[in-house]
Amino acid sequence: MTTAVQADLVRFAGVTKTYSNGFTALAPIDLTIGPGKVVSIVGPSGCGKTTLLRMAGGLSSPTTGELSIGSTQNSYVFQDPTLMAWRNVLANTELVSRIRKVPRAETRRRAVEALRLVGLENVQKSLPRELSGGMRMRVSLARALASEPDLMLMDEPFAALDEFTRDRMADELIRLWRERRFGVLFITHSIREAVKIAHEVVVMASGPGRIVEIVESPSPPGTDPDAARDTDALDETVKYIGARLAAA
Amino acid sequence: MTTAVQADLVRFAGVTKTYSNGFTALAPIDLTIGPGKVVSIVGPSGCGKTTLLRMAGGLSSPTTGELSIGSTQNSYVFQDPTLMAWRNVLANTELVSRIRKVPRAETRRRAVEALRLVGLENVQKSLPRELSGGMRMRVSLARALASEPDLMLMDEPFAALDEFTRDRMADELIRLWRERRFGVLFITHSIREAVKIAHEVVVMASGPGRIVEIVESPSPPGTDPDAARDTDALDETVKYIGARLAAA
Amino acid sequence: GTSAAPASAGAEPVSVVLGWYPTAESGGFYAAEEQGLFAQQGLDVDIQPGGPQVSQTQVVASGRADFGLSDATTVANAKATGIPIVAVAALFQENPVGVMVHADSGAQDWKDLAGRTWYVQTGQLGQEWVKRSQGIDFTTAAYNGSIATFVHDDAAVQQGWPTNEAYTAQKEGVQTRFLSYASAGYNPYNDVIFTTEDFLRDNPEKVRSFLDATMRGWSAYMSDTALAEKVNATLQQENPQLDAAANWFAWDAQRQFLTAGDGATALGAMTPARWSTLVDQMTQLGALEPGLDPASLFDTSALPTVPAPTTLPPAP
Amino acid sequence: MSIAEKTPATPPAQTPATPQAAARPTVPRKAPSGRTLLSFVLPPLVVLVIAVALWQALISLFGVPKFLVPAPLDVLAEIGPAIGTLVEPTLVTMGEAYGGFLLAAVVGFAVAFVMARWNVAERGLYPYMVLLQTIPIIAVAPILVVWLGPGPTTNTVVAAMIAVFPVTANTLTGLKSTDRNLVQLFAMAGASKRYEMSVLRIPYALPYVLTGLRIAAGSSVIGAIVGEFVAGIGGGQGGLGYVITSTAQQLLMPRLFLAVIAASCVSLLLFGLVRLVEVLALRRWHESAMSSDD
Amino acid sequence: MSIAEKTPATPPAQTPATPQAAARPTVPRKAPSGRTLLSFVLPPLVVLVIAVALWQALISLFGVPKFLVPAPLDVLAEIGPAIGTLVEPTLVTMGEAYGGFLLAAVVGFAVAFVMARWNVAERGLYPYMVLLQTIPIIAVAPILVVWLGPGPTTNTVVAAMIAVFPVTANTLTGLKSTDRNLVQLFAMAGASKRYEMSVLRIPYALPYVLTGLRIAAGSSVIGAIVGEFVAGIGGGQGGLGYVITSTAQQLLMPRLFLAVIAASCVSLLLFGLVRLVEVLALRRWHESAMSSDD
Ligand SMILES: Nc1ncnc2c1ncn2[C@@H]1O[C@H](COP(=O)(O)OP(=O)(O)OP(=O)(O)O)[C@@H](O)[C@H]1O
Ligand SMILES: Nc1ncnc2c1ncn2[C@@H]1O[C@H](COP(=O)(O)OP(=O)(O)OP(=O)(O)O)[C@@H](O)[C@H]1O
Ligand SMILES: [Mg+2]
Ligand SMILES: [Mg+2]
Repeated sequence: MTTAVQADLVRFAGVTKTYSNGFTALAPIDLTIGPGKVVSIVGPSGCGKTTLLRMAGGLSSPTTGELSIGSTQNSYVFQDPTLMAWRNVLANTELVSRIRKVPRAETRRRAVEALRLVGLENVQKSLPRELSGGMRMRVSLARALASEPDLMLMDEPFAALDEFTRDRMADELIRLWRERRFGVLFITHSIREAVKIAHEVVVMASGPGRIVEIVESPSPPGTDPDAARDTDALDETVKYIGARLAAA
Repeated sequence: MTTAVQADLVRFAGVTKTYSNGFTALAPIDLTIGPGKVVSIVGPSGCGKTTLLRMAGGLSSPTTGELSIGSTQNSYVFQDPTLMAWRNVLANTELVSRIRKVPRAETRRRAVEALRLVGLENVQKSLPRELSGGMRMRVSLARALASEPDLMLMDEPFAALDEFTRDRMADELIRLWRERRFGVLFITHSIREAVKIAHEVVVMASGPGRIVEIVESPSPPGTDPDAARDTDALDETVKYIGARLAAA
Repeated sequence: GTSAAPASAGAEPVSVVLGWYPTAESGGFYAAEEQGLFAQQGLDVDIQPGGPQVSQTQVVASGRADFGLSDATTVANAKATGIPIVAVAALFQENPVGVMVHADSGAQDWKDLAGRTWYVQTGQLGQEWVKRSQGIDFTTAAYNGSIATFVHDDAAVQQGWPTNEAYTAQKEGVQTRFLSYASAGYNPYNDVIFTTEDFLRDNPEKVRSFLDATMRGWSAYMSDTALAEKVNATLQQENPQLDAAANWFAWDAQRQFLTAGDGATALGAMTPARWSTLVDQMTQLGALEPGLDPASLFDTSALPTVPAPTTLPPAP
Repeated sequence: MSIAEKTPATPPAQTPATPQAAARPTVPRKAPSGRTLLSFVLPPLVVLVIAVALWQALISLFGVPKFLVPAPLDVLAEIGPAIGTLVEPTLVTMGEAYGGFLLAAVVGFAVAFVMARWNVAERGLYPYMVLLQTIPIIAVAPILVVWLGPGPTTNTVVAAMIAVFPVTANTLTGLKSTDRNLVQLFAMAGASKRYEMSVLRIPYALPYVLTGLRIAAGSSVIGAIVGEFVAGIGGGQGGLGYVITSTAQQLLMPRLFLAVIAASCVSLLLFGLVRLVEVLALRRWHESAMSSDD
Repeated sequence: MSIAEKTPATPPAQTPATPQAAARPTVPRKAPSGRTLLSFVLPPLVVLVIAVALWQALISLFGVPKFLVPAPLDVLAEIGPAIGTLVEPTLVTMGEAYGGFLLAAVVGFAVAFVMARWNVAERGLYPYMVLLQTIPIIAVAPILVVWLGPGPTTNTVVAAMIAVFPVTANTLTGLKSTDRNLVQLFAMAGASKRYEMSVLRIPYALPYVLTGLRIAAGSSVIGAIVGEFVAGIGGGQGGLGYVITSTAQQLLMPRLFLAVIAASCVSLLLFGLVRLVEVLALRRWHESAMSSDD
């Protein structure tokens, strides 16, 4: 279907996923994430969003269909914090850079910066178990941000956060994106957030998991910062997607 | 301060909590949950909501202050699903009733009913790892619902759910409450949900964790089902609380 | 080995692995050492203690030690399985091993021991020989080095040495009656000194020197109480858990076995007849395939004639 | 490349009618196919072949004498003549080892439970479990023989003594590692400690317990053999320990090696059983036993 | 009771200036106070006293003969005369046991790593680890003696042979239990298998590994003693295995018991060290070692 072959980050072509217990989590999926695109995914609980994201990150392989992954440096924010319980917040945040052998000072700089972004600069030495649920999730987020990826895969990263923090995080993400233009595949249950943050919103439904529609956002992140925001167009799109979800 | 001594479910009087690493999570807290009251808690990530809820459930003891717990049958929905990985969904849901030696048939009936309420009647035999994050959280919810408690303690039970499912769950909770009139202490990051569901909303702030204000809901769950809902009063309260949170 | 010069830097190293920890049973070697007999022969002897499950044949056959001590059946077994060792001297002319019973258990004779539980070392042939030659039957149980069970059980039959186990039982207040396997006709040499065929062929002089010093050491150890006192003190040092009284008892009791029969004229003597008998008996018991040549098991060519001492003074 | 280009996604119409209403398929996972079975049997066989080849090569190259290590072919040749005399001892040892294993499992669990249940019991008893593990069997053999008589009963007890500590240590760690929130959930619902143990802690500890049992599978066999060394009875009833001692005495190395191999088979069988339980009990939920893709 | 009644909550004004900006306090946790120390030392002491009292009582009541089990007082009385001859053997055994423990730890880790790293290695090697565990030392002792000579070196190896399996089995289970998502995170970031092992899997497996080491602490001591039985003391000083054999043979029961107690102390010391590492390494993050309130 797509003819442009250059540097797509991920391309699903007729990809399905059937788990080993025989349950088909995803009916054929077609989806492409171009470089620097922000794509968000919304859909009811259990419709296969995580399954799709895991395949995009190469963490799980398709049962049938073709999946090509063009990105080289992925970051993944799991639905759960997934931290090393024995390492403090700073070490957890530095993890990916350390693995990639980024110089010490730069690693530290990035980690501290990322922790500042998520508002955890003052708990650098704490262990995960000494943090609240939302704080742990933010460490996980900081870890992904600090790794400066081509493609950022995020599974409901803000679900455990209060509305205020959540909005701030989303704004920070967009700000970062403006600087670095990485690709983003972003699962959220907040339709408004999905629309606000992304170039396009993938609307999924379950029974079996599938893409119902891919909706373009009226306020993609590339546009002028505060101009196009919170307009009627946004509200309308949110409503449209809400209706689409309710109908599926 | 309070003079009515009869059957309060939980009463905090000047309760503080300092963790063993020396961090004071809660400055003196005063709060009472009367029988059959629905109280929701909102506050920024890390402000001590979970800490407070755990103390209310007797899972953690106050460092100073007085805490009296009057409820005999508590249910607790943890911030994480906290399921037995080796038991299927049905067995996990039946757990509390089984412990309480409720007759077999009744145990089964309640569990199936609770699973129906959370929309998981068709995965009774699945193991937790075969479920999505949101589904797991719903099992945890079903487990609490099936246990028919005096006091239901819920730590962001709907955070992992999509908006649609989330609203349905909240409605179901209110419906159940109407039938059984148990007490509820409910943490959420959705201010609207907090206001919609509760008699009163506890607004918390951090640094150190404390109660900023306790706001009465304009649409407490006792009132006529669809009458008072989604009114301007609700919107106004939501806005007020939002402002209160932003200011703290 | 050529040098016969007194102990010097040029002394040839030789090693011997004992059958057990240092006790009176190995006193002759220490006596030779004490008197400088090895050094006089130009040997620097390293005495290695054995232990409960140390396999001297394997240690010697693999070259870890030059000489080893074991009983005659072990030498025969080794030879039968192709291990090229050869006996060069036999210290215990009469085999002391046998069984003991509580003196008040009513048992006088082998026949009376039928049906009882015999605590014996696994793999030994004495009990098999008794079974066969006396036509009696009994169950055997592993002897693990402690006679506690025997002390406790009046009916038990305990394998042992009159020099050791019998003493221990007595110390615990148990009067025993000892029946040696020799009295039932099973009398292989014990504490046989062996080396490899190659070693004997290549170093006949060294073997001779070693045996010469050893036998003279033994002779002195048995007859010279002053020396024995010194040696026993050395043994005590090497084996700190050794009970001094027990050791003197063994020193005294073992001499009759060392000096019995041919031992009177030549310590360590071995005869073709005795080895033939052993091979016959082992073959009868099914412990050997028929056809082993008894003459291949031993070689007295390097054994000097050192007679047993004429007087055996009592222990001090 | 514009985004619009790839928009048309699989329309819902294409998908079959909603199966959401029907119950999920459960456990239609296939039995291990011939292929998987092969992948389990092949590696040890390959290692075996390599090991035996190496063994033979080393013997030939370095001229390792036969009285130390028999050549594989000698051991093979010994099977025919020896098999008749090895069956019964193997069965005897098997009985003792498996009995000891069961005893160790039961006692090991029980002690671990008590220690997990009462902290003070853990502090009080743990050092003595270590101590029990360190007591050389030879020191207690006479006592056991006096109490239980020489032979299988004593050897079973010895096997249990040697195998009990791994079970206790692992079970205890497992019981104490149980997710705290689940424990609190049980407590809140008013579960008795017994219920908590059986329904929560034990399943949670299973991966640990089973690792302990794996270790015990080998330990109990060696324990039975050690028992036979020090407290066994002679003859055919003597078990492999008897065979091993007497063949060692007679330097019958090929037969000794056969007896050792027989002992290994006894423990491998037990080990295999533990593995089987492990796979059956854990593969559906525990990382250590799950296949990798899900 | 109305809700309004209790509304006025602690106003923010009452609380001190926001410490949120300052870094969190880290690890000002107190060292174990005298009280806690007591609570660790007291229970085993109490058990000891009870055990010794029972021991004496049983001996008095049932007239257990001294040649089977000596009375506690006899053992006590033996300390004076025996201590001189026990110090050195204890040190010898300690050296062998601790050396064997280290060897077992290193080899056990290494083998477990290899097996965790390559599935095929696990399938190929595991049966042989079991087999190794089951080989009676008596069967391999002659080989070891020939290679390494009788005495401490061989005994160290025997100790390691006996202690290695618990380490391997536990480490492997631990390495394979590592949270799958973390493993995938490492893989995604391009971590080498080595990095993944050292930074992720090993720390994750620590509770398991340490349980294995606890078991090995006892096993290595018994291994050293068994080594002395079968490989002898060589030219060196005999260890406790020698003392035990020798005293058992002479029915010197009080001294035998003292030697056993010395062996137990050797392993308890090692065990205590493992415990210490365990507490230090795990208490801040692992359930099994954490205090209960947080
Ligand atoms: N076990 C612990 N030890 C030390 N500090 C802790 C511990 N648990 C929580 N804290 C700290 O206490 C504060 C309150 O934590 P709590 O979990 O109650 O927050 P919360 O309001 O539930 O946050 P969230 O919305 O993110 O779940 C946090 O700052 C956290 O770092
Ligand atoms: N390992 C597994 N084995 C079997 N079925 C699975 C497995 N993982 C997920 N599923 C099923 O696949 C479906 C999709 O799961 P997935 O986790 O992708 O949902 P999701 O859209 O992320 O849901 P949520 O919003 O609740 O996280 C679910 O119905 C789930 O039950
Ligand atoms: Mg998901
Ligand atoms: Mg919380």
